[in-house]
Amino acid sequence: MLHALANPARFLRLMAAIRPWAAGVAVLGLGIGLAWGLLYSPPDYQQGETVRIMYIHVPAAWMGMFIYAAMAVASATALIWRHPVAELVAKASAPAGAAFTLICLITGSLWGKPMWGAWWVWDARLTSMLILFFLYLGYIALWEAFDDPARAGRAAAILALVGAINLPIIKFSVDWWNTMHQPASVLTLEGPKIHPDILWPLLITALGAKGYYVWLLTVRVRAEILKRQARILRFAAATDRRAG
Amino acid sequence: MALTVEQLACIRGERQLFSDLNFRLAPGEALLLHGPNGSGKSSLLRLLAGFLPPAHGRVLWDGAPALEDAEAHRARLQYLGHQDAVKSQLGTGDNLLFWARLYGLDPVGTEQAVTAALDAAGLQRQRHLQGGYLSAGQKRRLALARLLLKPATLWLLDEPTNALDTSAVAWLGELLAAHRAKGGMIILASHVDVPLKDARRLDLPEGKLA
Amino acid sequence: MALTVEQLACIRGERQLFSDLNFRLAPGEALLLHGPNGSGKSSLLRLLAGFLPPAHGRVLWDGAPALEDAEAHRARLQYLGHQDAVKSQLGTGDNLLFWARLYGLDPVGTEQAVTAALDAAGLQRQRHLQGGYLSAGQKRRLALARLLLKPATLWLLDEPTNALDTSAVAWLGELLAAHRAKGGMIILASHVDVPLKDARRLDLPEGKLA
Amino acid sequence: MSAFLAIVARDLRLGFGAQGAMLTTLLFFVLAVSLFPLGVGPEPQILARIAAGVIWVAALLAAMLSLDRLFQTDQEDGTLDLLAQAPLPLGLVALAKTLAHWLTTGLPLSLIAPLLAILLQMEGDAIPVLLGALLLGTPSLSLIGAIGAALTLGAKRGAVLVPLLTLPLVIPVLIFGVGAVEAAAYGLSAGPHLLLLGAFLAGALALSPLAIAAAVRLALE
Amino acid sequence: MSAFLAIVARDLRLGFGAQGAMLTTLLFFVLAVSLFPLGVGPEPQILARIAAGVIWVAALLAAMLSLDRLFQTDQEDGTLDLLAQAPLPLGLVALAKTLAHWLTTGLPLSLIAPLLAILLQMEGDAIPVLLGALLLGTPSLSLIGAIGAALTLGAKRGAVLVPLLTLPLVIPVLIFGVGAVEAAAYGLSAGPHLLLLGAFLAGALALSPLAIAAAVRLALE
Amino acid sequence: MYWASLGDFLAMGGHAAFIWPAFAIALIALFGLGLLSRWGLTAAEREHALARREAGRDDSSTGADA
Ligand code: HEM
Ligand SMILES: Nc1ncnc2c1ncn2[C@@H]1O[C@H](COP(=O)(O)OP(=O)(O)OP(=O)(O)O)[C@@H](O)[C@H]1O
Ligand SMILES: Nc1ncnc2c1ncn2[C@@H]1O[C@H](COP(=O)(O)OP(=O)(O)OP(=O)(O)O)[C@@H](O)[C@H]1O
Ligand SMILES: [Mg+2]
Ligand SMILES: [Mg+2]
Repeated sequence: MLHALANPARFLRLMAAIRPWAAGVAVLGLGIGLAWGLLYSPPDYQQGETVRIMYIHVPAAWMGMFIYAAMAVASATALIWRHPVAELVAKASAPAGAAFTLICLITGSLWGKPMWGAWWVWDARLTSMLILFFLYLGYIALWEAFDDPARAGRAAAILALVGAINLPIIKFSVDWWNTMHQPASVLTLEGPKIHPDILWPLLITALGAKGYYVWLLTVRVRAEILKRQARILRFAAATDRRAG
Repeated sequence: MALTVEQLACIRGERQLFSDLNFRLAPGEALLLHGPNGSGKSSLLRLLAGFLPPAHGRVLWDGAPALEDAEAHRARLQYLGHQDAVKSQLGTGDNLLFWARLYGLDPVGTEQAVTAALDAAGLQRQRHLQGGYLSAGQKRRLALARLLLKPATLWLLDEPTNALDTSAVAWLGELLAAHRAKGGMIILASHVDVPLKDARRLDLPEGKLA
Repeated sequence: MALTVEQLACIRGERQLFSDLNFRLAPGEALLLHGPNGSGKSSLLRLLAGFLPPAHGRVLWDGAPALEDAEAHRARLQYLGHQDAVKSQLGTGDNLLFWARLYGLDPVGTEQAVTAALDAAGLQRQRHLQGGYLSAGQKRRLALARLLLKPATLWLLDEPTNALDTSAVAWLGELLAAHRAKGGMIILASHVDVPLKDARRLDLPEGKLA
Repeated sequence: MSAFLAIVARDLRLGFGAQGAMLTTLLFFVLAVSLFPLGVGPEPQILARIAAGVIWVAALLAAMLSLDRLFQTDQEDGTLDLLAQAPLPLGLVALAKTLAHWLTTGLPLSLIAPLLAILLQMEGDAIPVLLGALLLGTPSLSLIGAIGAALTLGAKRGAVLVPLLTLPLVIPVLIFGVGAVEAAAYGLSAGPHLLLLGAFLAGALALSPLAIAAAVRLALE
Repeated sequence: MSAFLAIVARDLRLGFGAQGAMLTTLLFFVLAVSLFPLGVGPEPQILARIAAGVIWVAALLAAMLSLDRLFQTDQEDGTLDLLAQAPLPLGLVALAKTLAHWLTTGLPLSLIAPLLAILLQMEGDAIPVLLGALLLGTPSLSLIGAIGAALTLGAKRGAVLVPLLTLPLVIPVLIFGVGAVEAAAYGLSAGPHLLLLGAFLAGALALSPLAIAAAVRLALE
Repeated sequence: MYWASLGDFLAMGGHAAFIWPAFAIALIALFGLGLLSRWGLTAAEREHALARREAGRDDSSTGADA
C-alpha cells in the first residue's frame, strides 16, 4: 500500500459510526445547558444577569485550550508515526479551536463592558487567550501557504508542537507579567461561590461543546480524506490517459 | 563497496514517477539516466542523495540500508543538482573557499585545493570576480570544481553538461574517468551525450499509476 | 526589414568581450552564436535586446538606430535568457496567463492562446501544477511556450535546448522553422546542436583585454 | 492598461495569494500592535498616549517586511528581464508592483487600524484622522520603499547605503502621521499635517517611478 | 567546528555585504524607538515609564525584518541542498546560520540600545540591566524566528507569515525582558528575570535546532 | 423557571444589549462553522465521485463511502 490514505476505510467507518452520537450530544448538551442557564439559573448577587454570559464564555474558553492540546497530540502522532490521518485530525481541529477561542474573546469582551466598563483590558487571562487565538491563526495560515498537502501537513505539525511546548511558558509568563502591574480586575466567581445551579448548566454546556467538536471532526476529516483521494485519482487518471 | 537499489518507487505530490527500479553499481561503474522531461531522473538522484524518502523499496550500501545512517551516507557522496549553488555576492574563489572549509579541509590545504580547482575549471582569471557576474557556463564550471574539494565515492550528477562549452565537457570527461579509475561510482542524468565510456544505461519511462 | 550590426563592441566590468562585430540579418535568416564559456554570447544577446548599452558601434533596424526607440524595439523582439522566468508559486497555466495578459492579448483570446501554448509544449497535464514543482525540462518548455504568446520578428534565444529532452528539442526545431517561414529572424546561442537549418554561424573568440 | 492590471493581479497572487493576502497582513499588524501593551503595561492612559506611535511603527514594519523582495525575486528568476521588455514603460511596471504592495499591506492595515486604536483606548475624535493619515501616508511608504528595493538590485558595493538613503525619507511620513493623530487627540486641527502628508505623497508618486525605473534598468545591464 | 565557523563567516559576509541587512535592522530599531517621544511628548516621567517596553518591542520587531530570508536565498540557489549534505548535522548548520543572524541583528541592536535608553530618560541603574537582558533575550528571538523561517520555506507570503508564526512564541522573552529592566528601575533585583531569560534561551538553544532541522529537511524533499 | 415574564426575560435585567449578542454570536459562529464544514464535505464528496468516474473506477473498493 503506497498511499496510507488510499484506503482508510476502517477509520472512515469508525467516524461514520460516531457522528450521529456526537451530533446528539452536541444538540442536547448545548440546548439543555444554555436553556438552563438562561431560564432557570439564578443571577449573581454582584454581577446580576450578565453572569449568564458565563454559560458560553467558560465552556468556550475550556474548548479553546482543550482543542489546542488535542491538536498537539495529533501532530505528535503525525510526526512520530507518520500517520496522515492524524495530520488531518489536527488540521480539522484548528478552525474549531479558533472559533471557540474567538467566542471566548467576544463573549468576554461583551461581559467586560458592563462589568469593568471597558471592552478590553490587558489582563493576563485575556492576553494569553488572545495569544492562543494567534497561534491558531498562524497554524491555519501555514496550512494555507502550501499547495502540496504533504509539505503543509508536516510543517504545520512541527509548528503545533513547538507551540504546545511554548504555550505553558507563555501562559506562565503572561500571568506573572500581569501581577507585576496593577491587576485590572478581580473575577468574583471563584471557587466556593459556584453554586450547583450554576455548575450544572455549565458542565452540561461544556459536554455539548465537546460533542460539537467531535461531530465537526468527523465531518471535516472525512472531507479532507475525500479531497486527498480525489487528488490522487486525478493524477492517476491523467497518467492513465497518457499511457493508454 | 557497492550500491544496490531494490524495487525502488518514488511518489511526488501523490503522483508515482517510477516503481520497481532495480540496479547495482560496483566501484568504477557508471550509470546513465535517460528519460523524457519529468520522468523522474532528478527525483531519483535526490532520493539516492537522501533528500527524498523512497515511497517503497530499499537503497543498500554494501548490503546494509544506506539511507538510515544519514551521516555516513552524506560522507560518501557528492551531489550536483540542476542549480549551481553559486553565491552571487561572493567572489568565485571565495565561493570555493567556503565549500573547502565546510568540507573540513585544513587551513593550509584549503588555499591550495581552491587554487587547483579553479585552475582545473579554467576559472583562474575569474578568481576575484563576484559569482553573480559569471557567465552561465562559468557558474556550472564552478559547481563542478566543487567535486574536487571533497573525496567521495558516489557522484550524483544531474545534467552536468548544461551550459558547458566543448572544452569544459572534455574536462568533465577527464574528471569522470579519473574518478572511476580511482574506484568511484557515478550516476549521471543527461539528455545529451556525455563523455562517459562503458556506462550502463537506465531508461525511466513516463510515470505510471500508483 | 533587416537587422544590421556595425562594429559592435561590448565591455563588461572594464573587460572587453568582443569588438568590431558586424553582421546583417534578413527576414527568414538565423544566426547561431558559438564560442567558449564567457566569450560574450549572452552579453551580445542582452545588448541586442536593449538591456546593455553597446560600448561602441551601432545596431540598426532597417537602417535606423534600433535601440533609441526602446518601445518600438521591445515590440519587435522576444528574449529568452538563461533563466526561465517561471514563478514557482503560480500554476503552470497561470504563469502563461500572466504573460498573455501582459502582452495585451484580449481576454477571450488569452485562454485559448494559453491552452494552445500548453498543448504545444506538452504541459497540458501540468496546467494546474505549481511552477516550482516542474522538472527542469518542463520549466524550460514553459519558457519556450511564452514565445507563442507574442508575435515578434526577432527572437533572441540563449541556449534554449538546455534541459530539454529529445522530443522537446524536435518541437523547438519546428517552432524555429515556422518562425523563419513567416519571415521571422532568429539569433541563437548554443553549445550543442540545434535543429536550425542553413543558419549562419558567428564565432566569438575568448574575450581580449581592453 | 490591461498589462498594468495583469502585473498588479499577479503580484497580488504571488506575494500574498489573493484571499490570504489581506488576512495575513492584518493578523501580523494586529499582532505587532498587541505586543506594545505587553511591553508597556496595561494602563489605559499610557496606552492612549502612545497609541499613534505604536500604530505608525507597526505600519512601517509591515511595509518594510516584504518590500526588499519587491523586485529581487523577479530579478533572480529572470522575470524582471521580461517585464522590462513588456509593452509598458518600466516606470508603470514599477508603479503596478508598488500598487500591489500597498494593496496587500498599507490598505488593509489602514482599515483595521481604527479597531486597534479602540483597543489601545485612543481618543474617539482622533480615530477618523488616524484612518485618513494612514491612507495618505502608507502609499508613500510603499513608494519610497520601492526605490530602496530597486536600488539594492543594482548597487554593487553601495548596497549598504540603501537603508541609509530610504529610511530617512520615510521619517517625514511618520512625523506628520503621528502629528496628525496627536493634533486631533488634543482637539487641534489635523488639517496641516494631512496636507503635508498629501503633498509628500504627490511628490513621491511623481518622482519615484522615475527613480525606480532608472534603478531597475541599471540592475539589468 | 571549522565547518560551523565557515558557515557563520559566510553568512556574516553575505549579511553585512550586499544586503545591508544589519544597517536596515539598526536603523529600523532606532527609528521605531525615536518615534515615541514624538507622540508622547517630552515628559520625562512618561518616557521613562514606557522606555523598557518600547525598546523591547522594537527589538522584537526589528529581529523579524530579515528573518524570512534566513534559509530562503540558500534554498533558491541550491546551496541549502549542499549544506544539508555537509559533514555537519543539519541542526548545527541551522545553529550556525542563526548565530550569524544574531550577530547581524540582535548583537548590534543590543549594543545601541543603552543609547536609546538614555534618550528615553531611562533610570541610570536600569541601563546595564537592559543591555544584559537584550544580550540574553535576543538570541532566543533569532532561534525561534529561525524555526518560523524554516517552516515557511517554499510557502506563499513567507515574509509576513514568519513574524505571524514567531511573534506569539517569543512573548515570554518580551515579558521577562521588560520585567528585568522595570525591576531594576524600581530598585528591585533583576536577577530572577534574567535567570528566566537565560532558562528560556537554554531551552530554545536545545530544542530549536531539532525543529529547524526537521523543517529544513522537509523543504528539501 | 426563574423569570416572571417574557419581557423580563428579554430585558435581562437591563443587560440585554450584552447578553443577547453574546449568545447570538456564539451560536451563529458554531452553527456557521458547522454549516461550512457540511458544505465542504458535500463538495468533497462530489469532487471525489467525479474524480473516480474520470479515473474509470466506479467500483466502491476504496471504501470511502462508509
Ligand atoms: C475578552 C475578555 C475575556 C477573556 C479572553 C476571558 C478568558 C477566560 C478564560 C481563558 C477562562 C478560562 C480559565 C480557566 O478555566 O482556566 C475564563 C474563565 C472565566 N471568565 Fe473570562 N475572559 C474574559 C472576560 C471575562 C469577564 C469580563 C468576566 C466577568 C467579569 C469573566 C469571567 C470569567 C469566569 C467567571 C470564568 C470562570 C472562572 C473559573 O474557571 O474559575 N471573563 N475566561
Ligand atoms: N507536488 C507535486 N505534485 C505533482 N507532481 C509533481 C509534484 N512535484 C513534482 N511533480 C512532478 O514530478 C516530476 C519530477 O520530475 P523530475 O524533476 O524528477 O524529472 P526529470 O526526469 O529530472 O526531468 P528533467 O529532464 O526535465 O530534468 C515532474 O513531472 C513534476 O511535474
Ligand atoms: N563586472 C564584470 N567584471 C568583469 N568581468 C565581467 C563582469 N561582468 C561580466 N564579466 C565577464 O563577462 C563575460 C560574460 O559572458 P557571457 O555571459 O556573455 O558569456 P557567454 O558567452 O554567454 O558564456 P556561457 O557560454 O557560459 O553562457 C564573462 O566572462 C564574465 O566573467
Ligand atoms: Mg531533472
Ligand atoms: Mg551565456
